[in-house]
Amino acid sequence: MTSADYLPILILILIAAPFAGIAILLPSVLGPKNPNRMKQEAIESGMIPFADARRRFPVQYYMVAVLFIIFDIEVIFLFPWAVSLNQLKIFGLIEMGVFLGILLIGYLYVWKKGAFEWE
Amino acid sequence: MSLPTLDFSLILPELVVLITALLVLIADLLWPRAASRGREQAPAVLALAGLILAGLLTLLAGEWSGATLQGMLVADALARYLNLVVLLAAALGLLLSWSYLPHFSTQRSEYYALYLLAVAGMLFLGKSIELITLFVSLEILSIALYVLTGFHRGQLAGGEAALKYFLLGAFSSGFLLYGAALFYAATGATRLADIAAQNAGGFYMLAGLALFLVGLGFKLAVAPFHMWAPDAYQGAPTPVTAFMSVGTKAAALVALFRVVQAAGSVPVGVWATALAFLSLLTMTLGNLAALRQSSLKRMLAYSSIAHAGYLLVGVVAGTAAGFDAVLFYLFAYAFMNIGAFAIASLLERPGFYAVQDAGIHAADGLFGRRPWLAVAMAMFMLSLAGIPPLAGFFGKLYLFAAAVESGWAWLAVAGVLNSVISAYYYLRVVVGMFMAEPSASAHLRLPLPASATLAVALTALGTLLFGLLATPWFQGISR
Amino acid sequence: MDLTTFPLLSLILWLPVLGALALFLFADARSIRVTALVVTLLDFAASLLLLPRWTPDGSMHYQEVLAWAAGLDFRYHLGVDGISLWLVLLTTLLGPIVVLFSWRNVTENVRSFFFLLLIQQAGMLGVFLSLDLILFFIFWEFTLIPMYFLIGQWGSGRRVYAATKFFLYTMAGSALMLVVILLLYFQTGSFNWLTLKEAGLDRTLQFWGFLTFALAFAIKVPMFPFHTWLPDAHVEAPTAGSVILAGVLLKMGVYGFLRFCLPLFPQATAIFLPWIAGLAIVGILYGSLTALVQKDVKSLVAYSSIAHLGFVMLGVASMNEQGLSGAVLQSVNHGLSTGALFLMVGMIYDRRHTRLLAEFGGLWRQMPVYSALFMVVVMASVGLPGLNGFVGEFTILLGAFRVNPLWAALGTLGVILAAWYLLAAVRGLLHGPLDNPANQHLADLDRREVLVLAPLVLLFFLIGLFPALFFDKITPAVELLLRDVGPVIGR
Amino acid sequence: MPLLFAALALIALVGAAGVLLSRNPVYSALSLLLNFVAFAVMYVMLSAQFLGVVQIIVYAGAIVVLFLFVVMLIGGNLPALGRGRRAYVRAAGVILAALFLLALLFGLARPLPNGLAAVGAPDGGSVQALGLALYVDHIVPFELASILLLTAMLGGIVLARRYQAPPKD
Repeated sequence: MTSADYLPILILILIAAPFAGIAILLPSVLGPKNPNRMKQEAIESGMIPFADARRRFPVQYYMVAVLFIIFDIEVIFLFPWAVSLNQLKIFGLIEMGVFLGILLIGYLYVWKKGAFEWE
Repeated sequence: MSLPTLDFSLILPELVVLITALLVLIADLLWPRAASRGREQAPAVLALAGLILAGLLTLLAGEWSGATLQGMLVADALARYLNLVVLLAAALGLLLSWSYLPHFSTQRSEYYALYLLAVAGMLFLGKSIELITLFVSLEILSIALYVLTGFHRGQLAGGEAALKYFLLGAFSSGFLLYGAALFYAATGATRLADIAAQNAGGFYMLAGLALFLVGLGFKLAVAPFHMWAPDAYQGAPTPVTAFMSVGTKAAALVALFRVVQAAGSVPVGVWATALAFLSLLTMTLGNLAALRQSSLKRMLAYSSIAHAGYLLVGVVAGTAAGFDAVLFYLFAYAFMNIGAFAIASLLERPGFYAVQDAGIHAADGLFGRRPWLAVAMAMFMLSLAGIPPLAGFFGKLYLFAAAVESGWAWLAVAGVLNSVISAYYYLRVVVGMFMAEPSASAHLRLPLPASATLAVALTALGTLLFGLLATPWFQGISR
Repeated sequence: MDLTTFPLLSLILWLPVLGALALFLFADARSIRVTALVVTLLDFAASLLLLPRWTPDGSMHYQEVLAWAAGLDFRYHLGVDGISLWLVLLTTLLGPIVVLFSWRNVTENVRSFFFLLLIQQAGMLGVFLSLDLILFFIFWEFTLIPMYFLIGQWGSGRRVYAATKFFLYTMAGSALMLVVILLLYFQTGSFNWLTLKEAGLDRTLQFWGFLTFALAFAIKVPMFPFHTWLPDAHVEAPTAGSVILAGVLLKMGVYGFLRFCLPLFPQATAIFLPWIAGLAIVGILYGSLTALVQKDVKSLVAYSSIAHLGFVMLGVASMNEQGLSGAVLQSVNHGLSTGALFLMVGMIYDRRHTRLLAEFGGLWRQMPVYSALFMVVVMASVGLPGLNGFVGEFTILLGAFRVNPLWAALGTLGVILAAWYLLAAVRGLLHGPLDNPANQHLADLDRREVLVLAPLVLLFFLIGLFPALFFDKITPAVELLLRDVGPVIGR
Repeated sequence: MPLLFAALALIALVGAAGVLLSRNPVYSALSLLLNFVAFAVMYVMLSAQFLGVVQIIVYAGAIVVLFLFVVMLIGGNLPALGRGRRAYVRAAGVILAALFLLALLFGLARPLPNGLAAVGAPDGGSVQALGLALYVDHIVPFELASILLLTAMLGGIVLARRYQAPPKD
């Protein structure tokens, strides 16, 4: 994977970025600007918004985010393991078995303690 | 591609502790929700059994000859003694939490699981001789303790304490990692043995060691980095404080000693002077601040900081005898400090929403109500002040002897004078107990919980006899 | 079992500790007191066993060595010689006397009172007997704890302040001593007093060593600038505590000078001797003058102790045979006479619960036995020839005169002042009209109280008339000390 | 190559500055994202491809999202941090930062120690090489990592649950 192989990604970025940029900048530059109170309000599908949109989130969202990170890292460990399993053979299997086993207990515990339920 | 064969007997005690932690979690899952009578104390019993088994394994498992597990974890005499002091502190702390926990929390199995994970973290930290393992085990122990500090959800101070401890702990881990990176940059190896072999001098090694000292300094609550300690110690539930104040110091000190030995190329005079200055600062700040505390627990927190200063004197000496003295002091410190916190926990009024800390005068007139409790507390206080023939005196004697031997006489003088300063606020508690009438704020959790009384009895016995009897076993441990 | 190998010193040292533990076997106060009395009497008998086979050659007798710690090789090493013999006997003698005295007036927490008393006795014996510097230091700091609780719990008035001041003052003083002991160890390789005595230490270590040791012992003696803890501690302590404080604890300071400061740091001694003499004389005069103006009898006796111990330190500072042996004997005499004084003050305090001189007067008619005994004790401490005080003071003044006549002159001034304030006390208590109604029907001494004072008065006459009995054991030890230290100081 | 590195370094610095200076916490989270992406590209340039991808997935993907959740949890319109009560704290901060910068420059000016492993070996950081290193040489830290994740999970659970006082037994 020498740096030349990254040329396509570079080209992709060079095309996508300006396209998005133009789409955002052009209307704000060319379009008429006479804001009034009604237009400034958040769109509540026609309803009149009675409170600020940014209310406090219930804690479940935070739980989901934390658990997502933990299991995300767990998955990340699987990538190199999968790639080099042919050399690791049974030893690698036991090793990853222990790793996943411990996290499985954690997962069962989290599940039993109702962190996933949405009341 | 030779797959390594791992000799798991080297880390048997740690595995036992880990498996017990997992068992506590599984037991909580499988046990039917319908709470049978034994349901509450099951996790505690399981945890205690695990600790005792691990302790026995450490004691009886023959001679720990320094074999390493892939050059990552070593099982030498130093690690063995660390295991013992951590398991001792953990068992005593657990006895305290047995009766302390039901007052404010229903999440018992989580508490004991995290408690055991913290213990496992300390045991691994004591054995790790490789930078990454050292960092990961330090993180295990830290995260577990952050959560345990904030375990009393009802009490606001607990939350504040946990946040402070977390922020500064994470900050210090950053320093530690940066130090480890610089070590790797200077020597190209992460195993401490290879780093020592490289003997590479230069700026990177020095900067790496400095950052490492800062990182571990935070964990040890050494002077300039001790800001979190009083709040964290006061906010945390008392059994956690008792265990934390001994366990973290022991493990962090062993890690510090191993790293300092590995960074052989940095001239001893350099880091020793830095540590000596830190030690002096810690002792003096800890003692002076403790003088004017109104809460007994906060006073013990500052005294615990001061004792970190005394412990550093042994590391500053830099000799093997120096660190033997540190290990000896750690055991003596475990007995007297956990004993003092045990009685502080008995004097508290733990409630669901607010734990009313035991004030300095909470112990007034204790001799009238429970003479033996007062005698035990007097022993802990006098031993912490370093009065013979208690364990604290012998601990300080060996520490200062090591310091004088390696040319740090002025540090020994500072240590001795600090002991005199500390005698004042320790005596203030003794005065209250024996010579004053019970004050309005005096409160004693009656009937005295059996487990806490057992903990007090064990620590009192240890404080009295450890100093006199245990010296021969503490020769030539750390090479 | 011949007596040479029998660990007599360990028996004397640990008997009170065993007795203290035995107290827990009994529940009622009476049997606790009886046990305490029996244990202290046994201890006194055991210490008497030292005398019959004593070879007066000044060397260390009955030595016992037991290897204790492996790392720092400090050992459990006991020994007694001419200097410490009488102090040990004084301690074991005062033990039963104090127990007998506190028979009636200690009512609550009786078991812990006698427990602390016995532990205190063991600690003091440990100080006099140990020849290993670390063992000495352990006992030296340990004696603080029981006395701290004795003053703090059973004292009167500002007892908490007095106890804490006593504890911290002494602990601060002796804190540095530990570091110097370690320095000595790492220079000579041993904590043993005998080897350290021979090891020629370099001058700077001797200088600092002497300073720190002298600071710790001067506080304990107490010498002039460091005496402020004494009046509080003595006045607020219970009678038993005051007797032990005055009788034995102060002598630990003098013993420290004789045992450690002089032989270990001879060159530094030569420098500091005039300073000690000066402070001693200031102590004598200061003690006497302040005693004159005291209204409370107990503080009068307390300040008189400062004066008397000024005498003893003058003897030590004179550094010749008479001076030193006089100092050793005088410290024993002071223990006896001031102990007796405190006992008698305690007796009237138990009756009238006040110690102000103005409250008394004309006790002679009301309490003839008490007054007669009080007169004898006052004469002993003033130094009437024929009683023990005279023998001690005379030899000290003799020694001081040989060194510097001015010292002796100021010393005799002290004797005169002593006569003045003690006779003023006699006048306040005994003479004058029996006008105060409260005094008119005070009970005279009962059998127990006379029994308490009898041994002391007997010893006044014994020492006063046959000093040779005591000097022939002290002088050889003093000569041995002078043989090592003398040439260095050029005396 | 050095030009590309300089550009990336600049973007990373801009991102980091954005985190500190922007008023609205959401903007700071997004500039943090920019910082992480710049570092990811740097890792790839140093031929630590796996690390670059992990940086994108874990940091940019998960942790920035967590930041946003936390910001939302506390409520988006977080008032700008109040002015520091003690003025000297701000000054001390600047001085210390300057000192730290000096120390860094002093450090970098010195010759690099010779012990540095050959950087940029073509497949040094590829997935296969990492796999073997991780699962053969560094088994212990790997298994400890699982315990660390378990502790973190437990910690999250304990702190996030609503607090019910224990029944008055």
